[in-house]
Amino acid sequence: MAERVGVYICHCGSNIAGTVDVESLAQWAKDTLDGVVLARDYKFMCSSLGQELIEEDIKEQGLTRVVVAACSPHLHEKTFRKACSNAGLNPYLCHMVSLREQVSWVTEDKVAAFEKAKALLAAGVRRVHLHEELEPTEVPVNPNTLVVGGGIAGIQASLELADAGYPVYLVEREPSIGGHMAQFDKTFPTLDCAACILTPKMSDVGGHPNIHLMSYAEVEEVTGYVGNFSARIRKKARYINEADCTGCGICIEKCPKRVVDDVFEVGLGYRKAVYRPFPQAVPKFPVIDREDCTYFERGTCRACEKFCPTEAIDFEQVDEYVDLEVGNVILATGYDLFDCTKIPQYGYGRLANVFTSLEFERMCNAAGPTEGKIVLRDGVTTPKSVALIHCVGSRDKRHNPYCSAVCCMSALKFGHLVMEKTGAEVTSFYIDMRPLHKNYEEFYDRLQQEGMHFVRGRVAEVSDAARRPGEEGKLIVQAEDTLIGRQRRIPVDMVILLGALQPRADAKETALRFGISCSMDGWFTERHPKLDPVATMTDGLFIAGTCQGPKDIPDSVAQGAAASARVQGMISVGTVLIEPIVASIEEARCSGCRICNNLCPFNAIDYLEDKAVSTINAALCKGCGTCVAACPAQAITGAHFNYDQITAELEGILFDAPRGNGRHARRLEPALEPAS
Amino acid sequence: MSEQTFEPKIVAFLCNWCSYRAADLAGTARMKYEPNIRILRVMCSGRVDPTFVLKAFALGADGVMIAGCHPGECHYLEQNYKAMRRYEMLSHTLKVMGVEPERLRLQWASAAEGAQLSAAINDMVEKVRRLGPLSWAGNWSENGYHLEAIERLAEEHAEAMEVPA
Amino acid sequence: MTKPKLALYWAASCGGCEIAVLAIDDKILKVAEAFDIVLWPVAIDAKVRDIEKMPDKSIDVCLFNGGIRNSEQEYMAQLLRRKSKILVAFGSCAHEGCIPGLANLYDRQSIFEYVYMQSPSVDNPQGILPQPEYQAPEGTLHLPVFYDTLKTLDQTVDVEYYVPGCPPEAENIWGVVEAVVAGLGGAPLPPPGTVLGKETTVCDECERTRAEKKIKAFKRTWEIKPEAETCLLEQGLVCAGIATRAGCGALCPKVNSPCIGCHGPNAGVEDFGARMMTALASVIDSQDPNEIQRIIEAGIPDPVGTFYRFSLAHSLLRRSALGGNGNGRGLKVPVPVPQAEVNP
Amino acid sequence: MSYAYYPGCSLTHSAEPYDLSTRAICEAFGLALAEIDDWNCCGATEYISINKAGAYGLVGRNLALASEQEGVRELVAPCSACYLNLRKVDHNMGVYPSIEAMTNYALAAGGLHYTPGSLHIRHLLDVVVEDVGYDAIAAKVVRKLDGLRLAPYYGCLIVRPQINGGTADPEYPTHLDRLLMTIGAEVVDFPLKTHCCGGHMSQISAETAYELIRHLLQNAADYDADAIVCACPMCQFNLDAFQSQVNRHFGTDYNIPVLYFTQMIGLALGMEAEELGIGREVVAADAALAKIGSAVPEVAAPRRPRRDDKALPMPRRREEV
Repeated sequence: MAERVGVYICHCGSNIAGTVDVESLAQWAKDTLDGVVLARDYKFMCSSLGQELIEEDIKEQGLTRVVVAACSPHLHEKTFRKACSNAGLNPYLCHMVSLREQVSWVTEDKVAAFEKAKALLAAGVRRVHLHEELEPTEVPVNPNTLVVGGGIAGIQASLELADAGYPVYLVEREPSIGGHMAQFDKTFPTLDCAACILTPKMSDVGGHPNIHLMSYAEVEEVTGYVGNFSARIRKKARYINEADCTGCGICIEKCPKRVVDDVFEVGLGYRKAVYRPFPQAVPKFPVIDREDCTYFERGTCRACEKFCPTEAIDFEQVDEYVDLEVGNVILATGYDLFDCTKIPQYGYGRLANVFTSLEFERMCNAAGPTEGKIVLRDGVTTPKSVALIHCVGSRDKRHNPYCSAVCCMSALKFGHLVMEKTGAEVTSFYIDMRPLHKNYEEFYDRLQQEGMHFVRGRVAEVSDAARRPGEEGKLIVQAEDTLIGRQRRIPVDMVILLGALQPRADAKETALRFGISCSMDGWFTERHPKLDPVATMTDGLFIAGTCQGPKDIPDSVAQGAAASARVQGMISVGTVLIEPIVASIEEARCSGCRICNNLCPFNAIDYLEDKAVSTINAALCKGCGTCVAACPAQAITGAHFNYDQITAELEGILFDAPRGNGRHARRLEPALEPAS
Repeated sequence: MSEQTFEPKIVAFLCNWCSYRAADLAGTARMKYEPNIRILRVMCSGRVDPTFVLKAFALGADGVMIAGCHPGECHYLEQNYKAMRRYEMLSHTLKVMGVEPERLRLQWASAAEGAQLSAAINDMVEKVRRLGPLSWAGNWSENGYHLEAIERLAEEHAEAMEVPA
Repeated sequence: MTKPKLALYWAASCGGCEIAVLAIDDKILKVAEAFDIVLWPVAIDAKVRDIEKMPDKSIDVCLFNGGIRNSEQEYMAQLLRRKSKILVAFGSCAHEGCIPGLANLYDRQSIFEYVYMQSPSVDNPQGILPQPEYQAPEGTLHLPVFYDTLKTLDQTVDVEYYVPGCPPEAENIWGVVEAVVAGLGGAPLPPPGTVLGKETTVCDECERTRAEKKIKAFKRTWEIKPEAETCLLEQGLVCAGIATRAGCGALCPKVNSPCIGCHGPNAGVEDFGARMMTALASVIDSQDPNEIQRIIEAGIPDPVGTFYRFSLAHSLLRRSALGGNGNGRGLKVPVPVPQAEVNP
Repeated sequence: MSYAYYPGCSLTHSAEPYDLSTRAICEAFGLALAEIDDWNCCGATEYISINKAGAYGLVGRNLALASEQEGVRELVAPCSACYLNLRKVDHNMGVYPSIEAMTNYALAAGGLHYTPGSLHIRHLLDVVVEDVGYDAIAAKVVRKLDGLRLAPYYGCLIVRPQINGGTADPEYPTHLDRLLMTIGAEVVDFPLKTHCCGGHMSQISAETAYELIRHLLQNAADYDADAIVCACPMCQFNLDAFQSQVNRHFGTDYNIPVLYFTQMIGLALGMEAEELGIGREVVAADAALAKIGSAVPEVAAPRRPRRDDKALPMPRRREEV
């Protein structure tokens, strides 16, 4: 059956009509293009009157295809598809041609604009002839949610979901939840103690009937699609039976092996081979670190086992795998601190009294290695002067071009704490002060009142090479003070480096495992930077907290809550529609060569050993068409972007190009007459 | 068509998520660029089958642009790398076929890079304009004197047949 | 009842297809029994002028092998088209141009210069090249005009069916003969334009075990000793079985040699080389453009010969550019001169 | 590999040991040095600020002569000032057409021409670490410099970011550190490694120079260095020849020998001190060199942290990638 195509050309006020002669274009389309039974131009196609026009024509003129030449399909494709479906035409039989963004707004020459409009319209009409009816599929949403990462963002997301009555699986890599916030001493700008506000939330998580907490565990594999994910969790062996352990801590006390704690104490303090990162850890169960444990090293010791009152120690434990079914996933995997040894001129790792911000947090924390005393590396001397260097590894093209967002406020907080606890002189070396949230500027003002010094300038080096009197035995911070236009050399006892917030070292692998993307820097990419900051391009996968980009505690909490609200919305609706723009394999044409098998990052392609053919799981397919383009047998078809549709569009777009004699070389016409 | 008035026709395959949005942005920002480019939307640069490029040339295009998200920023995670690989493979072959490398361009453009995309379009149009028309189909049209030869052959056969046995 | 008439003709090809017809063994007698063979220059003495005298469409089936390289072949193609009910493009040359079609990388002049002057086995001090006309004392002699571009049969005349293969396999030839005989007896024939083969690719017939593909380096056949059980492509060899129409029974992979693609592409595919390029490129295991380039350049030094070995004349581009902008003539594609082997 | 070799004036006189040791180790590493025929002064550090045309012409002539040599594209200079001048002229000729025109106008008077970019100009230190490589150097070491505490002194000229040709970090380079570790020496932290030696201030304003030299010597002394190892004749000259004046001026008693990295490599390769020009320095290196080959002092076991030890652990460097 020949298709009856209706063409609608929008004036968009004068946005299109001001450059393209829309009336002539409509006339040309009707006269020239195959199957066009009517071509109209109209002031605003997206208005309700414009949409009604299409609906009436479909009903009265029996249109079987619709082409709307107006703005970008990203604006109004949904509008016109809906108009078609209102009139009983499958929405995928409608096609949009972008005359505004691609022709009238970007072209000055009206003649050239008209020619380009003709080509785009010809392409659209040729293409729409070959469109097929498509139907989205509806799938149920599993009410369980997987939250990955037990920092403040993950905690917030889990609690909100759990409080709303939905089951949550919270997976944390370390033995305890709490994240970076648990390491901090005070929080800016209110200076309330981090533990005081965090630990209640942590114990809420630990005791919540709807939260299934899996600490010391990692997500190994995620498969499935929105509403129906399967996740495999590896629970690392704790060598302690959680069922028997009371969390009394005797094992920790009795363990003879003391090692530097590189994670929670960031190398500044010690822990035992059997340990809990900190006393308020949730869950309360300790972990035996296989790497450091004397028993695992030499085969003897077992002190913990001897003293455990409940016989909870189990050296035979092995990693355990748990398979979960969830409907949505929230990633809240956090950040890593910049490796400050990468900027050796600042002395970290070379000069004893240069510390990182996290080291300082631990030092300041009453539960930390110095019990809250601010001291030099010797462990006893109180510094009389402290320098704070901002932007270490941030705003630096050689490391990270971005601003880490929290360092200015951390520096102010550190300044306050140093002055309060030691009375030392504090100097901050900053590039720009960025206290940009509620009550932050006031905090900056307060520190200026309190007598903290501020030098605007990037530090050149931190050195122990004294030059002037008064510099001996000190660390000399050299910087250009750009406000007075002078080089300054400021001798101090202690230097604190405000290291950049960086994506987790394994962020890219994580992104790949969950099927989302990372920016060039390595932060997880949100669906829209302004309007959809916690969703990702993968339906059912949400991100919260610093894994999306540097941010402070209030923003992380807000994102955790926002992500959980998005998930609740999905669960309460109960079902989702899945786009029908997917690829499919024609089994008879597939030879099972397996070229396509590892091309799909969403694991939608499976190989069926018994039939020796590959097959596509439509629910997992996102419709990119990469496998379609790759199939050497051309056995894969991509709905709505199939080979014939695209080549038809190509033929239309080049309708006026010199064709030569096409596919066939010139033939001799008329046919040769043999002599009779 | 004289050299001065030659206006190339360039087909551009733009991915739905980054480069097509960059084109939308160029429009919204009213950036003027050469009208010689004609855009065709695909979901991902990974959908661009080398056949489409060859077909575009065979149908009379003077140049083809493939545009996608920047490496590492693909909406579909890594499919633009496949476009990159195919582009390299295709370029390798087209070189042997005598197609100037400027006629096929792989362009990365994020959704925010309207200006970069329009600059790339202008640059490509200018380069292809300088190369002149491709008119690929002209490559396989014989001069025409072969027609004479066939006719002559037919005549000779006819003459031979007129000779009485 | 008169027997149906059969014609066989040989244009630009190596002659292997003719041998292949004989390879159907004693069934050839059945062919002779079933058909009245009116033209078969390699086997019987029949004159073109007799064909010219026949009424149009009086030949029931014509198996035409070879591409169209010169004016005489074009004439014969047109003549046989006119006289035949069913014209079959028989074998890779008529179907896709085959090896003679690779000469489409050059033009007449450079082909002549190489073949008649530069080729190491040629002794032609006067530099004489073939001329379409020669003034002999007896009068003007004509030679067919040699074309710049080799055309396939269907680029010259309409073709009903294609029999793929270089050459077609004996059982497939016999299959065609049987189908045609049945068709002449009234049985339904496939629609015109059909390639008589399977609608899948060689991997379907290949016994090797296949896994997911990731290629770090393409290997040439002399570089490795392929392992007998696993997919040749996974071992780095550019095996065209993935893209080549099935029907041969995976003859080459069976003997540890990669498929080279003589059966042409799968049904509905416009460009065989593009399918090979896209499939192989997609599974290159690198995300670094420079490394990708290195892998391709090192492993595939002759891309057209690799991807279009049989199908250049039938591909979308059909030949290399003639002249700078596609319209001119005389593009000088450097003719590779084989290096003399140095004896130690 | 073969290189055009530009020794520069210093290496023919005060820094002759640098030239000797350079030629010796290059031979050992199979680096062929072809000295530029009829080379001239590079203009040292000041001339380019005083007379542009003259300075560019002077350096340009060396580049033109080197680029005429058959088959070489790499030009190596052991002196940091020469290196910087050669590189600067090549770079600026490439970037600024007016400088290119001016320089080639001057060169044309002598029938010469230089096309910027036609030579790859490199410092000897970069050539040694990049072209020979640490592994190859280590493989050739026959006498490890065990127990010798060396302060790696880069000087200020070889790590200018804009026109620096090597791969080292311009702010805090570590390739000389790594090179010295490769030949078995103990490398001390030397925070002033890229600070100025005073340059020609020693001729212009001695007190300024003494001050700068003192910082460097003090820093090396603070870290108990047995010797300072440098890669520039100016650095060596200032620190070595003026050490006694500095001592007199400040009442100090520094006694730190200053040697070239090429001499250290030569020693590690088993060459004799004499063929490397060692012995011609002002501050005698005997004491330092006596350490090599002597029995390896027993390494004290690392002190285990005691329970009552209040000291905080030092951060551990993450593994070098």
